[in-house]
Amino acid sequence: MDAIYQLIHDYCPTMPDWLALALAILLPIAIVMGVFLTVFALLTWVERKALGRIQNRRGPNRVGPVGLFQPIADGLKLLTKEDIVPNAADKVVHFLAPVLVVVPAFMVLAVVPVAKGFIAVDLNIGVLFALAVSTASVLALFMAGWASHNKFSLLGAMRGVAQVVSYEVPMVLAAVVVLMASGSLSSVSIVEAQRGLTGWFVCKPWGLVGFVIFQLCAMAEVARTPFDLPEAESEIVAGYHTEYSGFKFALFQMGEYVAAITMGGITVTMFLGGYLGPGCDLPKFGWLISACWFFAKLGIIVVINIWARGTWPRVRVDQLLGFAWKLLLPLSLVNIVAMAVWHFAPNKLVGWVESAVLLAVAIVALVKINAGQTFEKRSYRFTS
Amino acid sequence: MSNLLGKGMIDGLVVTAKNFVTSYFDGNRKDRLFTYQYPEERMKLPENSRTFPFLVYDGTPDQMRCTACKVCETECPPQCIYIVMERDANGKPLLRPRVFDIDISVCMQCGICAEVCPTNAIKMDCDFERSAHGRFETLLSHLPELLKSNDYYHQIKSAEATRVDATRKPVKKAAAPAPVKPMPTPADILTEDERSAWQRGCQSEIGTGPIVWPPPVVVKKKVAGTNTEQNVSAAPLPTGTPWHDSGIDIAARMELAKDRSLADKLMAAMAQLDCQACGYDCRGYADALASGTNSDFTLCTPGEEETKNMLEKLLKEAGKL
Amino acid sequence: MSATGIIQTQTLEVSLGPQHPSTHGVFRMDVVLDGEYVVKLKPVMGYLHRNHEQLAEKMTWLGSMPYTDRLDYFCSMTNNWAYALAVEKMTGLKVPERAEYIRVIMAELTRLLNHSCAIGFLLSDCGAWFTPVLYALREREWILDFFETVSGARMMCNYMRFGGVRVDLDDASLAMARNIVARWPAFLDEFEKLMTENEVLLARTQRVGILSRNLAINASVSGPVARASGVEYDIRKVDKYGVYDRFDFGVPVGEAGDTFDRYMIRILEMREAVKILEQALRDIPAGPFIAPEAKLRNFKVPAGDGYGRIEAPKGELGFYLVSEGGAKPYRYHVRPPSFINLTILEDMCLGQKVADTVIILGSVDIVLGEVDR
Amino acid sequence: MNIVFLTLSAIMVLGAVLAVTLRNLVHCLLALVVFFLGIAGHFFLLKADFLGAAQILIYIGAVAVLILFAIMLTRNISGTEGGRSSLGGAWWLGVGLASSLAGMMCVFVRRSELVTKLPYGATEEGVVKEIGKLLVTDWVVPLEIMAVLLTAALIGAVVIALEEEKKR
Repeated sequence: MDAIYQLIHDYCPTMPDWLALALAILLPIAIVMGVFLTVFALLTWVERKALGRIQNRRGPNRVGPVGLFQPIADGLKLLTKEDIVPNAADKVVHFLAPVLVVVPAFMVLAVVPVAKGFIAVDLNIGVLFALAVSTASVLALFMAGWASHNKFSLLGAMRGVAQVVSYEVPMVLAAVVVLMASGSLSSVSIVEAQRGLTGWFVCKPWGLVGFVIFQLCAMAEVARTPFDLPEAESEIVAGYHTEYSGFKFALFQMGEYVAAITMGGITVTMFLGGYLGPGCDLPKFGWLISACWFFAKLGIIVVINIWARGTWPRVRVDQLLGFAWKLLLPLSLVNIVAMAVWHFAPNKLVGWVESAVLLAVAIVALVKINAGQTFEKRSYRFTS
Repeated sequence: MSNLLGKGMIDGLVVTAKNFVTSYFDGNRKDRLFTYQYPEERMKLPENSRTFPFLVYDGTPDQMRCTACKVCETECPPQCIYIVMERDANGKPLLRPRVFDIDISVCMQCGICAEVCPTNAIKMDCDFERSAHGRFETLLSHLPELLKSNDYYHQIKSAEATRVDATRKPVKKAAAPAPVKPMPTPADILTEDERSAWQRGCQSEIGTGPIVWPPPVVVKKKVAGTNTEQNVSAAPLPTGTPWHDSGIDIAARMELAKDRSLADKLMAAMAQLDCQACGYDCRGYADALASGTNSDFTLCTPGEEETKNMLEKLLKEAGKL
Repeated sequence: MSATGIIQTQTLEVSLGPQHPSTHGVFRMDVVLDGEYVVKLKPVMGYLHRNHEQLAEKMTWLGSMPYTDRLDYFCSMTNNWAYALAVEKMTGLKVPERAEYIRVIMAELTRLLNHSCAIGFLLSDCGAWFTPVLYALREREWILDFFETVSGARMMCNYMRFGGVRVDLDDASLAMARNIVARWPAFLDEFEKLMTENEVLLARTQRVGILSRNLAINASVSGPVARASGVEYDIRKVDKYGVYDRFDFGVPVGEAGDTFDRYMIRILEMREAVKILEQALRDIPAGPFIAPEAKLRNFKVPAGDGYGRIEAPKGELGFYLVSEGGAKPYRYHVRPPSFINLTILEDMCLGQKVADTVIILGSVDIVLGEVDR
Repeated sequence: MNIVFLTLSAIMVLGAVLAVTLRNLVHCLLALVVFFLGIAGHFFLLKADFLGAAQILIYIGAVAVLILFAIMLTRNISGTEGGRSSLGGAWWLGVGLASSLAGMMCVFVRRSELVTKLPYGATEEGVVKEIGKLLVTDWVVPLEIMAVLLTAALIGAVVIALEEEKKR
């Protein structure tokens, strides 16, 4: 903010001070919004294209070259569609819900450092802010489901609420490790703490486990397959947004995808070294290269999401909650201990081995306890 | 079970990744990307593929193969075919349809009409682009649209058409005389409701009795001594041909014709479809058999075994065999 | 809070269908839920009733043949066969050997087609986002192309005739069939690798929707659903209709009778069907493809009744026909496997989650055209 | 700054009033959430970012959801059953009590020295660190008591759920 203010001041000294200040505040927000809205549009295209290819289809290929303008066509179509509000719906809440879905998703963007020295707002509690704000989507989800006055919507909303609340816990605990390692809640300091060849937190045993937990929780939080129960189309039609059409539906989609992107951004920031990468410190184009690094890493997360969606079936609601409470929660607690062991170890090697062994034992034990009687091998006889 | 938890899920990822990548390097397109991008690329339809029926003509549309025998109309499962034979001013059948309508919104493309046609006149087309804006008129095909040349038939189904050409007997058909006056179409004589019912294929909704087709010409005649008028049929329908209906079996037909001449009896034994499979119309075949100019009693294809047996019996009784 | 300290919750009645993505057509389940648990389930059928049986009684014997295509619209070939078999029993028409082989080839290809799509849709119901279905459809395309080449239509084949089949298989089509059979095991391997050992799938399907052997027998359930519950009943083995006694094949039988078994039995049945197809395509004799005495026009069936049944992909498909000797059947009744198999849906779903009802329904493999007729 | 403060306060008061006057329980809850958000806004305004975020995380993410589940267990959510108004006959008593409480708060806050200095000498950046240190030193006993309480609640919930399971 200050740098931009300085920049404006240098190039345009005649500009009144209040305008320069306002510009300095609004410009980064506008840029971040613009960039991420483009990324959102691109993501819908990439997702449909990639899912198509995974499923031996071509995906969108009619609008523009290789279907690149499909998101625009979709947006226009949804804009012009009739907006239907059920008679029995709670009109005000029904209207507010899609708006409230989008707001937290975009608010999280504020604390994601997209490039070196580029962040909308560098809050000193950045990560906590992101986690806190993303929980607020629960309410929007519930409002949508409840206000629609539809049983499928209500079921979807209750599932969604239970799911987000459950996965919030291991998610925060997985984030704690990172906070312990970096000693700060500010997203920029977390990124800066990951400098070095193997500095990324994901390259450490506790970081890897934390990353996996965090990624799984993020997928659950934004309801991506295999945790897409709130909108499980084969069970409860479209879940909480069953009764939405037109642009309200588009807002739900947008909120969901932007949330997926921002969650990916937070994951990248916390575990994959954010914008760090070779060349990110170059004086001239460092910011560009670092932005490329950030988006490349974000791309990997997004691809994992799409890939999983194209491959795995959905878990059931009790399995989903059991997974969070019985496996992820204890594991993330052990992970904190492992981080402590690492921190107080006499030297790096000992810390590595100790925390790795601790985590391995914990994982094996937890899996044994939980999955012991779940799967069985079947054999079939043939009569002739 | 897999020894390592999660192996199954990883395996799945490998499969989808393989599909993703190979879909871009797909030599034989049908191995991976199996959809056709329809308006631009079209599947080569196999020769047997069938959509809606059409009528074949040789040379000019006048020389249509159809003899209006109504076999297809009888056999059509959803009853979407409607045929009226053309007759001259004296009511003599001209062995060609005046009205031949197929309601393709009812047609289920089963191809049974083409299978049962004794004259190879009706065949199945390959044209599937038949969507239209209206539900009724636009989807009702009349004779002019249905008629397609034998060349077209060769073009879409060459092997089958060649096979048909080889087995077809040349049919002697009188050149079509100029029609005396235009035959009313159903649109002219049915009420609005009945017309829509007919177009929907709901024959049962039309009136109560069977449709008499062509409709008798009715004139108003003054009854002597009164002021009232009476409806009198001007030209009664040609009698003497017991109406063939799959509801009337051969025994009943013979009963109807028992006091008539040999030729009439012979004709009653036939399927009376004027299909020309024998080379005559039914009346002509009956006359030929009765006069002895033709002694082959096996020519009536639509009548099948029972007609053959009955013809043989009648001819034997009359001492013609 | 009640006096016992246990929270008393209201039940929620949800109507799954008739417009619902996973009821496989216009089918409705009235589900009473306690939380996410099913405490009551009532299947409601009849939305797709098309008066099939009455229509057939107003139509010539041959005229009903294309309508049987529309019963189970995935398996028109086997529907044709069951109807033709019933009529042939009543008329005593002898089917030439080549026609019998062609019928076996068509029926087993239909089995491949039906089972691959059935498990594909089952996995889609599990939430696998259509990937398995599209793989199944990709392979189904080959079979449909083959059907179109032979019979002229992809799904509504209308191929069998009383006393044989409508069109002969030429060498080119036989080669096509061999090609399909040759590539099918590879497809099954890929499919199994994609899903069979997936832990999520195992957790979702194992011990879910158990159908006990006794109930399966008492409810006269047939087909893969019954065999998954351990009922050794396959009409291909029991009746040995057609030329099935000449082929060497096994009938897979499960133990647990849960959704996973129904999934696996279908995969194993496909592998067996490939074996049958290989033998049939190897041994197919030359000769007429339809009995010479068979006729199309004015087809009449001597007075009497007859029941023809075959092992359709979904179970026992039977046609009970009564003739008065005329050109139309006097009584025409279908025993559709989907309909009978659907009757035990509530027993399988009670105590399961609402998400399970969907996959249990998927594992029964119904086609509403056949259920409602 | 004053405008922001006044707007936030107005929204909060509105939310609070709606939360007690609306008939529909879910609407009440949503009004309450608006109120919570207002508090979080005030915290941010006071540069107590950590408290603001914690307010959102705990009160909106957890407490509101808890209330929500409780509401879902009640019958008359829409408030249409039963004729009585949500404002009882003695509403003026409530207003009186609330305003006197507010007045007392104003007086005590004005007199308190908390307003004029940051506690424990924390700097703006180090608030989080300072809170953390305090929680595990001076305030460790209350923290532990709370932890035990929450654990007990958790175990209680599990026990109730298990009974339910057994009944099934």
